[in-house]
Amino acid sequence: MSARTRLPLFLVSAAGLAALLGFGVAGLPAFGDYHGPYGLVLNHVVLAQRHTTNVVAAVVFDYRGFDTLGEELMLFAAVAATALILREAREEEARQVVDSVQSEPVRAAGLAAVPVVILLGLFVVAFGYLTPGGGFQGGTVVALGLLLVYLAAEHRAYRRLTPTQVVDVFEGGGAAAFVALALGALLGGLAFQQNFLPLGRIGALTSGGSIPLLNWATAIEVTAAFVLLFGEFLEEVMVERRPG
Amino acid sequence: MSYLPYALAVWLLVVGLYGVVTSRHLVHLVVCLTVAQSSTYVLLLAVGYRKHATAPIFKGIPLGTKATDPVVQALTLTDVVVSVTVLALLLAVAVQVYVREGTLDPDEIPAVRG
Amino acid sequence: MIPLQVAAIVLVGAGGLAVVLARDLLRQALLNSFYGLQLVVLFLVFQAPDVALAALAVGGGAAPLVILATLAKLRAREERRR
Amino acid sequence: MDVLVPLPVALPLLAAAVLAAVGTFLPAWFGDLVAAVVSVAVTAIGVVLLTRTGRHDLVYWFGGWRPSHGVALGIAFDVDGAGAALGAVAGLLMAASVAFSWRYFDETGPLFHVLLLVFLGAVEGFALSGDLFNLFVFLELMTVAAIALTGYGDEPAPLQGALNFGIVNGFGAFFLLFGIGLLYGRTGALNLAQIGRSLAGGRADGLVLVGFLLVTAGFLVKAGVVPFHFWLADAYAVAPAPVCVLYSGVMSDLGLNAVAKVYWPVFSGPLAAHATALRAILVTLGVVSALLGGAMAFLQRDLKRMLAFVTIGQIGIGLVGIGLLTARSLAGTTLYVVSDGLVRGSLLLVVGVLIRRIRSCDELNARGGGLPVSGVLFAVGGLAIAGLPPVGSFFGRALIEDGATGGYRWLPVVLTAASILSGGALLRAAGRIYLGWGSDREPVLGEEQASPEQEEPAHPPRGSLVVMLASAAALLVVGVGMAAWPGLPGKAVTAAVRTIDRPAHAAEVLEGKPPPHERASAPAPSGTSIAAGLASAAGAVGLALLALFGGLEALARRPVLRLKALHSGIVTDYVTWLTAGIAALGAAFVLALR
Repeated sequence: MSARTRLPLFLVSAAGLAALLGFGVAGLPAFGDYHGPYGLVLNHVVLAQRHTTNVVAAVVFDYRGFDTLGEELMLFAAVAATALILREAREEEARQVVDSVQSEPVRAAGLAAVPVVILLGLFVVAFGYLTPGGGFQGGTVVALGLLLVYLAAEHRAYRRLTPTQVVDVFEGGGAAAFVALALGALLGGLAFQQNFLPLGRIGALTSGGSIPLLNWATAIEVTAAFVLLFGEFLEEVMVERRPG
Repeated sequence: MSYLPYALAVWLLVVGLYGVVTSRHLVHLVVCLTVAQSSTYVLLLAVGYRKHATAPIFKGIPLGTKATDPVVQALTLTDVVVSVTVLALLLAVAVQVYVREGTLDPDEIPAVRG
Repeated sequence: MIPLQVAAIVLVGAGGLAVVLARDLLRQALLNSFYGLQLVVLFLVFQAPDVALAALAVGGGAAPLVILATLAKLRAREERRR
Repeated sequence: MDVLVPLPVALPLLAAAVLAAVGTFLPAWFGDLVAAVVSVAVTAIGVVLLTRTGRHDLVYWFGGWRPSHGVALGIAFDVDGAGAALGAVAGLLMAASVAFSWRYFDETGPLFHVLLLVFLGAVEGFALSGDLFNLFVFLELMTVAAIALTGYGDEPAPLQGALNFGIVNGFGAFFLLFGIGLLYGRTGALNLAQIGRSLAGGRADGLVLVGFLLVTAGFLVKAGVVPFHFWLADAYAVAPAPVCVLYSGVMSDLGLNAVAKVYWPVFSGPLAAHATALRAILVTLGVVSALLGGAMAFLQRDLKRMLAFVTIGQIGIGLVGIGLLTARSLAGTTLYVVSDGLVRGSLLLVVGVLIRRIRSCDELNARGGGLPVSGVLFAVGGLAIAGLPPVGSFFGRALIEDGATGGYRWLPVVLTAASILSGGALLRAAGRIYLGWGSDREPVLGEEQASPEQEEPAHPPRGSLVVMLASAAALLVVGVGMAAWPGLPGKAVTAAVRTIDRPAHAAEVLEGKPPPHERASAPAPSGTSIAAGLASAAGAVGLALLALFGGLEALARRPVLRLKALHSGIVTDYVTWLTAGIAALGAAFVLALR
């Protein structure tokens, strides 16, 4: 199809599609008037059933934990695949790497920010099932903090901090732990992913049964996955910057 | 007016499609793809919103307070993760295509066809 | 619907359009991270703080980073080709 | 709750994660071993689950969250006959694929097996899940693993196939999710049975129609139904043969199965009044797919691409069976896709042998260059695809054709024509490659695709060739020999009767009430369908001979070229077709179903 026939065909179709979607959303309850049973019931029973104050976290890690299992594996597979695709093409030549930031004050300020960001990320993970946050959000922040090492210091330091093989172990291990915890319940005669730990006191860090464990397994996997992902993409840039 | 959020979702999906179809560069195209995907976040969260409700987090507020739907928020979280994984994966493939073929214009990439 | 929500909706609608229409890649990448932050605001006024945090980490951090790294790679490769 | 139900998903995913964590420290054969053991285990579990679904579905609530007062709190697997069968087929194809690829690639890291295992886990989850959003998650997981596997080249073909796969399937998934959002806004439910129960009282208004459109379109993209099929041929042409086996043998079939799996519990209530119009639309879509797939297959010289179009054509025939909206035709589709999926998988492995030996799977390039044993396998597979009675899929097609009553009596003729084209394409290739018939110049087939680098032909060790051919033969024997399982059609019809009984199914899932047990029987194939099967096989042989010795030049050149030009390989075109297809399908729904 030439670009000249493509655009009119698309515009006509897109107008039709927009009309159809509009026809569809017109059947929804007006914004703010929703009262479907699923979330309503959960909002009422979570505190009693799970001792978790953040209902979203309880849904993510427990009620709909099976979706999250798929999601964990998706992140895991995508990062493994990205690494595979990028490494395949990268020329296997010795690399001389240029540091990206030369100015000393910038570097010092950047490095000073590293522990702050990482702590922030850990905080977001730790309280994720009590207040907004959780393993995914916090894990991403921790990985971004580690990345600051790269931006502020130097590529070699980042590589030393995050050797690929070790990160692989954490990435696979975090995902495996998530599945293994679910299978563990099965071995104990419970349903797959059923909670087998005491629920604890409402609002405490130890509340929620297996939710904290799943939360931390997620955090480890997500951190490792993003560290690996950033590392692979930065490596791509570094390969090009090598002199000669 | 009370259907504006849903209209936004429709708008983002169609606009993202438009960006993809008219794109001349794969990186641009993949970013447009994520714009189209953001329509689903908006739709899900808009559907689960309730007037005068708080977030479904009962820390320091009494049980039984009117709260928004937690399920759509969990679904959207999954959706956000999907979005970033697909973005990274497609960009990696795009980098590979560029290294091999030297172009990222969808109309010019050598293709199997016919 | 409160005015804050209307404003956030309109901004996101305009932001999405801007990302799509930007033909310069670097410009698009910057607009896209801006769009990510607009979404964060929208999710906050929709009372979804968990999603807003995730959108902040991804849309404001991880995604722009990967896009910028890709652009840097492509640019460097192009320069080497010449 | 049956403790085996979560294992087909959990085992491959756990194995994948562990393999990724420790794989680099272990020898290469470890990955082969893990993948082989897991896929055999998954196959065995699938067969056991299949035998247990005879009287009721296996409903499994993750986390032990059983529904309270009809509201599902968690996610359920709802294993019925079709799901269990497809799950077992996926395991079997994967086992064959792992055995086949044992010495196939010149080098594989552990990541290849990791991605294969993730793909298998996603396939199983998609086959067994009874939750709409969970279906989306596994659909995306499948896509993510598949993008990488498609790019995992065994030949230096362009990577554009992987991109087209990812982008088009990505949009398919967004449409699905948009539809999920609509349905959730109306019903506040994600469990299929619960959504259906909530919609049953209402009428088919805009939200229901558009929700049905978007959800169905998302699955049809995966299945590769025209006009959502464009990405499929490009992905096959690029992906390694052992990976294509999984795509062709089970991924497309699952997309198709999902249409039935969602239509009956969710939409059959509000759309019941419009069954006639819906039947017309779905059957038309299936017929167009069947004919276009067959015709395009006949015009290919790249064997993997040919098999991609064969897949599209056969999925079209399967969609006809679903679209007729009866239990018998639905059972026919299940039998048909399971049996032919295995046969297509076997054919792709035979193509893989060819690639491994002469580094090409181009029909004209390989003229006279095939092993005689593979020639026999390929020819038998071609005849099975054509639908020769009483080979495997014949019984499925007979159920579909005999269910075509009333205004659909013309269906056997059209399906025969489609089968002649697909079978004729394969037999033509078999004649040229393995017998050296015909010429090695055939301008109407166009230029050679994906031109591989000129490499010396490889001479793989005898032992690995034996393993490769044995895995291909095993799939063929199971696929073709399914007909020998007595009473299989009857069992399939019994299962389908339960699938379409919406209220009983909902009570079974949500309240645990055992469904009424009624043993249905399948009628013996009618004279018409036997004649159609024989005509398909004879026609395919005749067409192949005509093409080899009569010359293809007789074919109308201009329309052929125009048809091929539509498959441009340009992703922006494909997204345009996707938009146009959804808009057209939606217009048909809105106009016909109101």
